[in-house]
Amino acid sequence: GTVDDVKARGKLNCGVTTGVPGFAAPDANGNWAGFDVAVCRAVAAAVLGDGTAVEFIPTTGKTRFTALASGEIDLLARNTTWTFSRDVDLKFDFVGVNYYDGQGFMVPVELGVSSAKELDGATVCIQTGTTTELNLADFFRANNISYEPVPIETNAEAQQQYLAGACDVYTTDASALAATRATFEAPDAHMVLPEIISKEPLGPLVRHGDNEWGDIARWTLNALITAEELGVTSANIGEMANGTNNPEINRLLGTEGNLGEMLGLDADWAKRAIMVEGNYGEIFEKNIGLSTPIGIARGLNAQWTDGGLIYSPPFR
Amino acid sequence: MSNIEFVRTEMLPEKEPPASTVGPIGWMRENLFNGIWNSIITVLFVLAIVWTVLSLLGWGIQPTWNAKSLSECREIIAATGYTGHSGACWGVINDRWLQLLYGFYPLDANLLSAVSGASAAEILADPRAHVATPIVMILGYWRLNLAIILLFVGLAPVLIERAPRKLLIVTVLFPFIDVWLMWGGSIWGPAMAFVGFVLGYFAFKILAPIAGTLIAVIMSAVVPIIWWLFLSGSAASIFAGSPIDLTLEPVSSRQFGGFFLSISIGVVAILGSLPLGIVLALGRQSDLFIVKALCVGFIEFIRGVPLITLLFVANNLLNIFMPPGTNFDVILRVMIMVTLFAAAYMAEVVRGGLAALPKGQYEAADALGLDYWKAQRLIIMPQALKISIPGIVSTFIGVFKDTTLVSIISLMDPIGLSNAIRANQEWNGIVWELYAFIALLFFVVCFSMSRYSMFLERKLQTGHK
Amino acid sequence: MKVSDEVAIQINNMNKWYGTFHVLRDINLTVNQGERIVIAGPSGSGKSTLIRCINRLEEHQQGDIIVDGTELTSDLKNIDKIRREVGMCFQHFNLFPHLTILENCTLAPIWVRKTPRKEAEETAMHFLEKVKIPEQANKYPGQLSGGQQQRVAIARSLCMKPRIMLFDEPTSALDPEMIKEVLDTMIELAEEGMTMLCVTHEMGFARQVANRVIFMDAGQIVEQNEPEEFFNNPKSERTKLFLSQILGH
Amino acid sequence: MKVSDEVAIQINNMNKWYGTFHVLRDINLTVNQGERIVIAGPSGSGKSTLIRCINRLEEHQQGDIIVDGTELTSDLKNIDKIRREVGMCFQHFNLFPHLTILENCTLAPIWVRKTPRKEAEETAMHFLEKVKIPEQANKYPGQLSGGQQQRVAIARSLCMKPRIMLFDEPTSALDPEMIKEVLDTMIELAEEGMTMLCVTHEMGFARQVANRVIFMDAGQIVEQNEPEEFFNNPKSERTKLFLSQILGH
Amino acid sequence: MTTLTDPPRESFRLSMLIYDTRYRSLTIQVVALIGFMALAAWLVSNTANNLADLGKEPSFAFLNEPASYDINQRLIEYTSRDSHWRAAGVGLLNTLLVAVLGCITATILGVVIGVLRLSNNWLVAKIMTVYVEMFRNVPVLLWIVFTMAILIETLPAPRAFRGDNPEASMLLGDSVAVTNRGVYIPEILFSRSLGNVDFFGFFNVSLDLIAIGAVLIAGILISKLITRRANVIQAATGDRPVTWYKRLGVICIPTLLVLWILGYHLGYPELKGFNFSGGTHLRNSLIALWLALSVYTAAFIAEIVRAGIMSVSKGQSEAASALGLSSRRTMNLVILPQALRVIIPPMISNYLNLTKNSSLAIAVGYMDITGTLGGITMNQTGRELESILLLMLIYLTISLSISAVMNWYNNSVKLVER
Ligand SMILES: Nc1ncnc2c1ncn2[C@@H]1O[C@H](COP(=O)(O)OP(=O)(O)OP(=O)(O)O)[C@@H](O)[C@H]1O
Ligand SMILES: Nc1ncnc2c1ncn2[C@@H]1O[C@H](COP(=O)(O)OP(=O)(O)OP(=O)(O)O)[C@@H](O)[C@H]1O
Ligand SMILES: [Mg+2]
Ligand SMILES: [Mg+2]
Repeated sequence: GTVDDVKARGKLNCGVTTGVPGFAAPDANGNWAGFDVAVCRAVAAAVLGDGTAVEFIPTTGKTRFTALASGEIDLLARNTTWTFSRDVDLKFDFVGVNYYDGQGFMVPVELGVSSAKELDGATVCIQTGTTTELNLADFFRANNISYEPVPIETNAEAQQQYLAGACDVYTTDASALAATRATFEAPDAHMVLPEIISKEPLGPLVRHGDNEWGDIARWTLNALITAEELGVTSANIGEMANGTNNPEINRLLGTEGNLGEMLGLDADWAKRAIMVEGNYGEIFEKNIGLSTPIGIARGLNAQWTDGGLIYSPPFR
Repeated sequence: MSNIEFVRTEMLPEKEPPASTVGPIGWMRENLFNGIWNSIITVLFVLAIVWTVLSLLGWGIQPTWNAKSLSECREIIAATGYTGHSGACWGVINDRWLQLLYGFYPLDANLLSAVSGASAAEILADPRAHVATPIVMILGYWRLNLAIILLFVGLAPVLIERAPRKLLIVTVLFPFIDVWLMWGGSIWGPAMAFVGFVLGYFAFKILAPIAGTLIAVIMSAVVPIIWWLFLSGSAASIFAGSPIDLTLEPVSSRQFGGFFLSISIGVVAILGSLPLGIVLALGRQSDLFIVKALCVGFIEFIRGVPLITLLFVANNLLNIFMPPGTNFDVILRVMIMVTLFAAAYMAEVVRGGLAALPKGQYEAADALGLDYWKAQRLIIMPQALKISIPGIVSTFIGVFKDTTLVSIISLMDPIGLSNAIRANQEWNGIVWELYAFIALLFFVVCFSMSRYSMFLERKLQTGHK
Repeated sequence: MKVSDEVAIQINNMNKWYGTFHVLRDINLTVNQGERIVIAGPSGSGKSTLIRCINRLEEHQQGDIIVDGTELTSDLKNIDKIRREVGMCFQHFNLFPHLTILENCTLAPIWVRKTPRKEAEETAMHFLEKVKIPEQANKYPGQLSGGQQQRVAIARSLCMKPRIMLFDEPTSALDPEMIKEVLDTMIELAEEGMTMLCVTHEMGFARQVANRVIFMDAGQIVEQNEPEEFFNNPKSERTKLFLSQILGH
Repeated sequence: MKVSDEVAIQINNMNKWYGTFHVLRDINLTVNQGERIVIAGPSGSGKSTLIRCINRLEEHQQGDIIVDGTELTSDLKNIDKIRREVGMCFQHFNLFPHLTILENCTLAPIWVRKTPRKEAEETAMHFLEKVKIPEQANKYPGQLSGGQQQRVAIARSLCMKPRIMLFDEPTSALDPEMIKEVLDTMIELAEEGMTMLCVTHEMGFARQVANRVIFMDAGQIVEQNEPEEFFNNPKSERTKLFLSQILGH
Repeated sequence: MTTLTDPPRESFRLSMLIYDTRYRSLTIQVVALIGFMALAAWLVSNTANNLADLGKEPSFAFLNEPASYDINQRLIEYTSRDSHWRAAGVGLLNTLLVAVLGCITATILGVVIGVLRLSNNWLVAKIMTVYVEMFRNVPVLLWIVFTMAILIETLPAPRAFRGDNPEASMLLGDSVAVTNRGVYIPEILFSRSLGNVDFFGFFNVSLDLIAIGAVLIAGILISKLITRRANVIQAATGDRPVTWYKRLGVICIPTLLVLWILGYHLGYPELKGFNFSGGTHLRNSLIALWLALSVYTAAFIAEIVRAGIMSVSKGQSEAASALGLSSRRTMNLVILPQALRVIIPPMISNYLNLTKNSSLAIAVGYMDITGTLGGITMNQTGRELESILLLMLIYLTISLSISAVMNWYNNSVKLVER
């Protein structure tokens, strides 16, 4: 199975975007960082014990599925929407949702638009290769308003066109909109419209049929989420790993039970995964949270205990 | 009619030409201001050039080399009081030029830490904080630099007539050494691949006298293939652990990127396409109907579709065509496709060279008793290839430029990298500087190649007499 | 062979430089109507350049060239006018390979002289007959031998009914057997009284038809004389040297 | 000039067609060892084709050609064998321009006969001396005159030590002065007793060295005879006509 | 000599397969064929196995399903409910559009530059050299994205036209708007339109256009007749009558008449809402691709033209001048006819290259066939094999047709030689 391949190789091949601020981008030294990247690193840490043992493979909307299907990458952690046909027809397994997103619109404030329904006749920049162009076609058709689609391959180019006024509206997942907006010279001159025209649960995915590997990816993600829920952070994990009063924490960190063994890993797997970049909340804050220039509020992506949708099945 | 008689007793001396026809003035009258129209055009062009140069300089000369982000650039430019459209932000080049050249190829951190004293981990995190940039470039990427130097040394005997013949050894060996340098791992892998070629050579040598050239040629292809498929792997692994082994840190081709990726795809395609193109050209020229039909079909098919569709095939379909379970690297697949692409064009160029040879050359070879292969090798090809050199070089240039298309299937060539760089917080919004830098890289290489080919063309023209 | 007193070409103190190289020096030459002049001289002495100045294929920098009463200046109209009066035959014929022989001959009359096509073709056939290749009229230049091509070139010039013909080594690119064909044609022309300037080293031809032989060296006219005198009794040292080489062959 | 009784080339009832054009008709010819045969005939009569059939540059369709005891069939081995025994000189020499003279001469011995290079070079120099151009050994063909090139071509064939030499109009692409050089070489060869078939119109050569002159027309052998008889007393009308043209020149 | 005796029968030996020239070529071909078939069979069986593993039956049925995405530039009716087939059709027409436009401008530009490179004005010649070297030695993809960036960054956005004191204004009497979304030019409208005619239910063609086209063609034919008559007159009298105004007249007057009958008026673009509306919109993506392909290919064409003209020896133009032909006539009658035969074959391959390079449209979001069939359709349906094969087939057809047409033309202008 994949897990053996990964272990034999000593590296995890992880598909990411060719670049979305906050989610995945390389720095000058070629080190990748971002919200999606953190998932890759966590999985690598869980399986291989080393969060840097990851080969990041940039993919575009066009190339990502082939890369995964052909085995070129082991895990696709790139803002990919979980849809029926991708799951069933394209034969992939989504291992969970790490970001609840929805397709939104960004417009310059100066345009004086307050709702997407007022966009009749507007020129809309869309990032292609995703579900966005289909959602957009459906939305405008349903509301019987016309628009001019401008399909664009990468976020960077879409942003360039939008800023220069070559399109009135930029539409993509709201998270990417926020991320993009944050890098503007004058972010305040732009606003994200209230309409979210689709559900975009984004999550990592693996090939269909390799359940061991799917489980590892799924539960690594869940471990990050559970860690936040249980208050396990990268700061206190060393201490907690010595054993706590909370049995679930103990099971998570491998001091109790044999969950790791069931996954075919060792007992410390989750601990390592959390240690790399912290728990889900830490990852969020560090890469895209309010303290970063991107500044996305938790919103739907808050823990269920805080009224959000982030919810992990129990570690038992 | 004796009046027509005339004898000059004293020869006239040579006179200076009228001032207006020589010197700078004469030159300008001749070349810039001969006629009203020309004068007007000259003035207009001069104005246009001056305007373009001034505005480009105004944009380009900005003290932004050390800026760490686009916003910092903007501040610096605002401070200079520059009022143009927007000034150039060269910080991005300063920050990323190593990446644009070498992509994500891993640095040799151990070597750098030995030089600087910083630990390998520190080096990896930010090498240029500890070591001077030129040293990072030279030592950090010594494997790639060495590979490129070897490439030039290996090509020297082919490109330069006066290069010492001994360098031919490098020519034969450098593909294998370069593979080893670039991908790393045990040296025995490439060495065993080389052994395959040696075996093929000996198979030919031994079989040719006893079984005839045709069988020898076929066997010299079959023997290495058998070796590579079934034996070389185990042979390499036997040696791999042994003390007589040189091992470099393995690098996956996914880590290739930047201009170096363009170069490696280009070089592989160029080196691979030449022999393949020759074979195809010979096939197309042959009078064996089926062989000819197959070659024509292949050449016309490849030349009839855009490279980008072939890259789609490389990216999406090549794995489907292979036995289930095979999974080879996308860069390898791209290299294969680009090689096939270049081979089809090369075949047409070589065919032109073949067609230019007079029929008498073939007949003379026949009459001397040379068989088909010997005639090709000794008589036909040396001449045909020489004639086709300009065409071959321009095919090279075309292929090299076309390597940028791989950015469309998400490989990190310079254009692909430029998108990734622009996705970064600091450099979001950068456009021109990156494009200009990339354009310059390609221009330098392609322009030198085209000049070299012109030089060769001139030499061949005079050399033929 | 009558030579009228009318002046066909008058060259006064003409100088020409290529860059700083003084290629023609103080040329003075008067050619009368009907005169036949042969120009000889060592290679590089400026013979071709002189000839080419006369129909302004080259520009001279000093002095005057007056052809048929019209002075050659940079005035395009004058140049056009003179080129109609002056026919030229090149060493390498320079036929137009994409046109048939007949078309080669009618091209200029039709487009420059505005002759009706039929008339132009008749004229062309007339001159082709004169050069003895009427049967080749519908072939292409590539299908003819060198001698035939040169004769076509002569016919082509004649079709413009020029008053002056210039020949620049018309036979030097030909095989010996073909030289005769061409020379015969030229002799016939000469006998009709055409004004001719001919750069050639065919001494037989010079003896037979020329009124005058001009010897050039180093860009200047060194000697001129009647052919018999010129060959038998050269005055200048240079001429003697040259003739000894030429005739020594 | 001794002619042995051994048969070098035997051609029986040989026919050849180009497409539907019957180019060689019922050729019967026996050439003995050491015989020197000149083939003459008008252009297009099939002389070259006949010569080229003998070393299988062209394929015949009917009849047998037996060279040195080996029958020419489509068997490659036989073809190879015969080509080693038969040397050929072309009208346009067909030297290899990218190789020096010496390399031209050693190429086939080294690659076909597998002679050691040193030995091959010695042989080559020997034959180059024979054709009187040893000093050109390291030049390239492009640097030689036509006559020299043809002599190199002869030397190149000789280096394969052939028992039979074929010449296809070896002098017709040469200037008159060079023809002599080449003919002299050929005469020397003839004197050494080499079996030779030579297509040529050089009647002097034929008279001097040939044992037999064969006259071909329209693809058939029309007449053959000893040279003196052939020239002075031709039997066939066609031969007479042909000879009158050739000698009339 | 008509009796054909059979060649002596030789007994067949196995070694003859290799050593006998008659069988040898057969042997090689059979081996090649078997090898090829084996390779093909191997590939097909691998593909079948792999597809079976993935559970994908190769089938083109998906092309009948609704495409569900919108395309901005469509030369035929198309909505997101139309099939993938139709989306591919829209893309194909877009490919052809940019290829045709590109070939035309590249030729014009290339010829001009090629001729200017031979100019006797040193400066002009040098600048053209710089142009050629600059464009030839930088990848076309870079030029495409570069051009797009220039258009986006340097032209005003539509909103700059808004307000009482706009930053930008329309050109040519408020009829043309140059924006960074593209160029809006007046469109041609008819108040007494004849309506449309439907072709196979696949696309509509306006009857107005057909009418105008018919009149235009008739006009051109008549003008051809006039030219021919001028030729006849010239042949007869030697004087060539001046015909340009007559020819202009027969082409223009009837056309104008038809336009007037149809109620021709221009629809001007107008800033309305977010965008200009009305008028014809030439999108930036089209302009960028068109421009970049043109200037890039023009550099190659310039070299071809230059080489072609230089291939005509100097003697030819000297001979023409010596005959008194003017420089224009020399060019038309002597130089060009000879240069063309050198120029045309490489020109064909450059047209082919341009067409193939138009597939880089995806870099600027121009929805050509690679963008629709090979892009969104492939991506949304996951039918890589079928989409790519179809895509290649379409390009192959285009390429082979272009080379067939151009080769036919090439043969028709070829010179007769010995
Ligand atoms: N276009 C040119 N530019 C510079 N120098 C030239 C040019 N054409 C000719 N010359 C030089 O002018 C001199 C005279 O040339 P010209 O062709 O008139 O000689 P020529 O007497 O015709 O010699 P030949 O017998 O070789 O034809 C020569 O030295 C030649 O090198
Ligand atoms: N490859 C060919 N295909 C068809 N016809 C050919 C071919 N080669 C030669 N011929 C024809 O065969 C005839 C004999 O040709 P061949 O060259 O043997 O004549 P030849 O006697 O050598 O004449 P020449 O003195 O001109 O060399 C000619 O009519 C020629 O046109
Ligand atoms: Mg001259
Ligand atoms: Mg012959």
